[in-house]
Amino acid sequence: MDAAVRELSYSQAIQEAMAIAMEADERVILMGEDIGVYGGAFQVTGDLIDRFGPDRVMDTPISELGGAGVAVGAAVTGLRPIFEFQFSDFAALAMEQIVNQAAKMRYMLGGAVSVPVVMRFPGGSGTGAAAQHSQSLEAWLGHVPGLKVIQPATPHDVKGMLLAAVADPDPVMIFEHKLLYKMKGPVPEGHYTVPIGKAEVRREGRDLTVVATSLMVHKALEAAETLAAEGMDVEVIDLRTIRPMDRETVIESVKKTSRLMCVYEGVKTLGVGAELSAMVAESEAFDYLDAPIVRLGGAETPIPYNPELEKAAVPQVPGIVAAARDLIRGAR
Amino acid sequence: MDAAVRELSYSQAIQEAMAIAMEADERVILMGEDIGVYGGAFQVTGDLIDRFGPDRVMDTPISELGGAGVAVGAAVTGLRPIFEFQFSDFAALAMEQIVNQAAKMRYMLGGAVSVPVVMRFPGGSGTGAAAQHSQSLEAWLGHVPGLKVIQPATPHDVKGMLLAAVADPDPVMIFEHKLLYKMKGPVPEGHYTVPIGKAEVRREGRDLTVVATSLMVHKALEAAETLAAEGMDVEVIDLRTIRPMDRETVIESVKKTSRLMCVYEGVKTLGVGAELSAMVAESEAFDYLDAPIVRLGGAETPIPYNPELEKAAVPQVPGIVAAARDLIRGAR
Amino acid sequence: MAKTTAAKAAPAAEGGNLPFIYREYPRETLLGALRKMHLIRKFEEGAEESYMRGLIHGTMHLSIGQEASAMGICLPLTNDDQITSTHRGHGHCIAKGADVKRMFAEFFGKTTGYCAGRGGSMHIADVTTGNLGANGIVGGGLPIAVGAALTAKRLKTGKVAVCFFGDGANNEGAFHEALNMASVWKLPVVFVCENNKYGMSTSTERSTAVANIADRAAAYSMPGVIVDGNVLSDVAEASHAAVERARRGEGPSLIECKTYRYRGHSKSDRNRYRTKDEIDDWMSNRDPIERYEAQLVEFGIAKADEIEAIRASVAEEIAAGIEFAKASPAPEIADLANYVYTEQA
Amino acid sequence: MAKTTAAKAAPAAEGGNLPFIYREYPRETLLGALRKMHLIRKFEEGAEESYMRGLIHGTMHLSIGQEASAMGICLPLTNDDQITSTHRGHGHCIAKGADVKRMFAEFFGKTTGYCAGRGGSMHIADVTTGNLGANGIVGGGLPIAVGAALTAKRLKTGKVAVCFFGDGANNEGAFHEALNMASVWKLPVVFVCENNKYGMSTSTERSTAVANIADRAAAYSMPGVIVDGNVLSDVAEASHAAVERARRGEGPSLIECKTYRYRGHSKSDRNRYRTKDEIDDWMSNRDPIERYEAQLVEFGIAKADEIEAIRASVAEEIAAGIEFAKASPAPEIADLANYVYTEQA
Ligand SMILES: Cc1ncc(C[n+]2csc(CCOP(=O)(O)OP(=O)(O)O)c2C)c(N)n1
Ligand SMILES: Cc1ncc(C[n+]2csc(CCOP(=O)(O)OP(=O)(O)O)c2C)c(N)n1
Ligand SMILES: [Mg+2]
Ligand SMILES: [Mg+2]
Repeated sequence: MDAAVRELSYSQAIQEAMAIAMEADERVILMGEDIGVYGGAFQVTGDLIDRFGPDRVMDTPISELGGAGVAVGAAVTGLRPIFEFQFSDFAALAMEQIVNQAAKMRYMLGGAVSVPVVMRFPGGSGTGAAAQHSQSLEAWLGHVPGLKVIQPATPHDVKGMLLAAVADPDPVMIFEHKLLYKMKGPVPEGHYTVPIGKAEVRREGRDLTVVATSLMVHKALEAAETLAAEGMDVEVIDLRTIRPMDRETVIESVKKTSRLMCVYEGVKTLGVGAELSAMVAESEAFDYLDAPIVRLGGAETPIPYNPELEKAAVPQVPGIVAAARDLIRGAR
Repeated sequence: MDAAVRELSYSQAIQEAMAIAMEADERVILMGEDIGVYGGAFQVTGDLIDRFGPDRVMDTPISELGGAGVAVGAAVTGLRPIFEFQFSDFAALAMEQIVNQAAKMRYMLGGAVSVPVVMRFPGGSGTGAAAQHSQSLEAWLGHVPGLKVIQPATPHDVKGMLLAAVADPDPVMIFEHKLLYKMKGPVPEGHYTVPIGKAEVRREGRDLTVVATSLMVHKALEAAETLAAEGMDVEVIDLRTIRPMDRETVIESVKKTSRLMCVYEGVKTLGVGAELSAMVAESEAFDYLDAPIVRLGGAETPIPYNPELEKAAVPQVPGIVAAARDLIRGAR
Repeated sequence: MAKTTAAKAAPAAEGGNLPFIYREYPRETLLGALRKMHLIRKFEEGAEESYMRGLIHGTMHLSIGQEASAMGICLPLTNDDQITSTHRGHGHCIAKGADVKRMFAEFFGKTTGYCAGRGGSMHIADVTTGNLGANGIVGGGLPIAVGAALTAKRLKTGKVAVCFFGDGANNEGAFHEALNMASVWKLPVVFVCENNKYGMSTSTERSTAVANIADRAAAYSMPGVIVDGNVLSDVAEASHAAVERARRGEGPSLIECKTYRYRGHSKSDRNRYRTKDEIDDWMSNRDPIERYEAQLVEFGIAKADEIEAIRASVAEEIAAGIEFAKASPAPEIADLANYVYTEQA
Repeated sequence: MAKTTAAKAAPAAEGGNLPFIYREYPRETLLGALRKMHLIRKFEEGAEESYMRGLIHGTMHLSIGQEASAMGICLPLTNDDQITSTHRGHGHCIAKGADVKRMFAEFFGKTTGYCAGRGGSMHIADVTTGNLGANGIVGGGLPIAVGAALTAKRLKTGKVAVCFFGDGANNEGAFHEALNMASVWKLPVVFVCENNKYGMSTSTERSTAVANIADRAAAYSMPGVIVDGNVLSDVAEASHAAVERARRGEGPSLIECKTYRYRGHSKSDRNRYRTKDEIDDWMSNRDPIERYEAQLVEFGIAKADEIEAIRASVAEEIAAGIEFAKASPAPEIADLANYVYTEQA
């Protein structure tokens, strides 16, 4: 592909993907709270309403369960809705439609229908929005067969994965970290897809495999640079998809490095790193492991309001560096 | 304690615990759909309404979000509600009140309140109720700081843990497997508690640690007998509490047996066994491990209706035996 | 399937005072409706018996006594119109046009069933005749029906979505959100509350802070109509009006069908919450099939022996359906994970 | 705190034509209410300024323009009565009796804050004066208030629960479920919809299928009253009636206060959904504080210089509050996990 590559922010990349999908297919519509004239709580839909009109950029009432359910019903019957939750925390209001309906409908009906709905979940901490607006809930949906769950970490990937999601016949859940929205990166023009279910090695290394998700990919890469200066060579894998998880890429890497650390923002217990760790511990890579599998996840607390506490509640670069150093040096 | 011990079914044990709690404390009330004259979908409340009246055995409208929220509000202000979900699947309708409110309220208010609510979730497959009435969703709530999540496996434990839950100042979520309700076992009369957060070694063994939850404890014990006949000595741990997980008991056992298998009914990916595995893989027990950590969890599908498919979707005794045998013999 | 265009054919009877359906629909449609009402009842009796014999597992919710509601609502619908149904959904499925053979096969957990044995009674569906499925979640179908109506409006298909739900479901938040959105967006959807007086054991008086569910329509600025759900013509008339309104683009309506289920809530019901007298009264004095048959005879549309012939043919169809189900293959265990995701080329 | 018993003291003014509060409450109560309304506004202006200066992080939702609604509703409440509040909850908190020092401290993320720095603006609470907390979830407080009312009824405490929510929240399923249960169980709760015309950017016309939120009260068989939310006396009168009804055991009520917020929805609002004219009109012609002050003067209850003194004392209190907050200690990182669970002996 020879498409020109520009620097776009993560939110611009999402917006561009949605615009391309809507241009290409009349059935694609956007639904969500304040995505119209307001442009979305994080200005992701921006001015798309001017281009596609209120019938295709639909402001919903504040009704997450019903709104998600309408999107599900529309998807089953022929539309291709992209539904925005204003904050991923509000998924808690719509789990019934996401999990009991969208995820299971095809199965319960023996294959008679598909549910091509895309849902977008702005998540994560770091904005001072406190406990009910800062959660990372991807593990919940990652636990649910019938869903695909992705967490793109770069503008390039979020555009390509969103376009893959829209083309997917099954429900795809996209977790977007709010602190990524302003992050810039190269994004090709036009249509392209990044496959769902494939992790990406962001940095090759020999001494340790770090598998990270979303914003933590960038923190892990930053930590890897510090460690490189100390002579430690860290491989950083961007998991990108929570369900289905890319077993091969992770296991191959661990076989090479013999050490695994998982870095994720969701609560540590029963978070994404638990699955990564367990997946490796039951695989053929087990025999290659030279050290315990370390997880750096979110603290076992709600996200606090105070900014210093808030930072302390999720992995930060110095902590990643320290934990990786200990792991490589055999201090644990 | 010299209390007389009778054989009671699991559901009778729950009912007895609730009656004891209600006798002892006027603030304890029961709420749920059809728990009054109907006696509950699984006859757990039975005829308690005759004893305590409709003001304390409250039928709610079919309003899971609101009902759970009323229980939360009542708990914050002085009552001690025990809220029954008719099926654990309907938790999906109330995640907002459970997770965004009950679990976080104390934290968000800097310790100014406690939320002593107990919620009961009849879950699990095996009754032919299909995809929306058979889920095991304990992993979702186990991921949530602020909650305590328990899964008692015997009549004795469910009575004692329910009484511990009612006495607990914080929200306690009880997952009850529907196939356990009719299971009988010894239950002491009167008031006693079984601590939240403590696992129980149900069978001692040298060759393999099996950590199981809920109904799977019984399957694991059955499998252990078969394996014993083949000369393999399996230790079976009943996890009992998902949050907070009993690290010590599990890790001590693994240090002894050098092998770990997790057996649970929830979907394998990101289910309880993922956390167990990861907890051990990052602990000092890692160095004792002689083999990969194996997980037997629910299939990556919704629960199907057809009874043979339904059985195939969750771990069964022969599968546990085979997996344990392979693991002990080093076939994996 | 009954088509709205059928109404253009010669009506079954003349006379300004006749109830709606006799003026609107030709004889075949009316007899077809009777046949379906019998088919619903016999299907459920057959399913009940098969359950007792251990041929069907799980649980089921029978709608015996509510046949006029299912049939009357579906009468004005075309095959293209879509419905969402409930846990008590066998009648909706048959009324909308499903084949009882494949329904039995589903209940027996066979691959020939509508859901390939994965769904069972609680998820019975027939997408080919526009039934998007029963739902195990009370209120679960409400927003989904609104979504179907959104598709119809956006893609200008002319379809109408009909959403069945129970009186108990009207207290779910989903009811509120769905009706509000449908009205704000003027979507072609008809909400049909089958009020059989109880949500499981809980009477509407004890669960619902309003006398009639239809009274809540005002909170969404849509018409709310109450009909005797055991009188086929009354139900069909209300449905016809609401469906036509929806097709004209005037938005949603709410119909409340007052009816009654003869059986317990499900297969585990001690029946402590209703009196024998109440049940007897409905069964003896308000049976929807008997009342419809009486009218058909009274208005000279069918004779007793014709009705008898319908019953006999229904009995045959049921027996054949059960045989088909028994003879059908069960799914392979190896296929457990089929249909979780869409198989892509 | 204003007490209902205060009404028994000599009223501020005589005369049958006077609006409610002047007949019911003594002068101190009325001046106290004015002071609190100023305190609310100045608190929010102070918070806004501190935010601009980077002293407060996160976001906040200001209720400037809505002071009469918060104050009028709380006027008939005692300290024991409980409220649940919203994301736009500073006014409720102050009206119910909280200390602005500890509110500022909370916004500054300090240990002396009402939530020990864990909650911030969106979770501001003061349990000691009966405020169970603002809520980051639209509609989240509705069932919780019903639960508080259930406790009051069950334990016969005589308390009333008051639930604030916005027009946008009325489309949440929680609204429906909460009002229905409150009515079925006749609980002592007052639902107060602060209708400021928009839920974030979405006008009630575009989100709500009914002209007035109070019209929905009929769907729950409870009284629904509409008041000018910018007229203190009107709000207090409606609140008084609803609170007394609740105390008498006659069940819940719904009050709709028509009001307006002057500021954007939160700190990230491009203001594309309302016109400058609309905003100007409300600010210039319907300001709740100005209208109240005008009445106080007109009815001879306060003179201009007295009002000026109130303003000055409020300004002092605000300045002191900010100083207190600045000077307070931040939480220790080591205490991150405090308050997740209740510390047990
Ligand atoms: C969300 C949810 N809550 C509860 C149930 C359990 N349940 C199944 S049917 C039913 C009663 C439904 O009553 P109604 O809506 O009146 O329908 P009916 O059974 O009377 O046809 C209940 C409580 C459920 N399936 N889903
Ligand atoms: C469940 C939920 N959905 C959406 C939001 C985001 N949000 C916060 S305030 C708000 C608007 C609320 O409108 P309204 O209830 O009218 O209150 P107002 O802001 O006008 O005071 C929205 C959409 C939220 N916090 N919670
Ligand atoms: Mg009913
Ligand atoms: Mg508003």
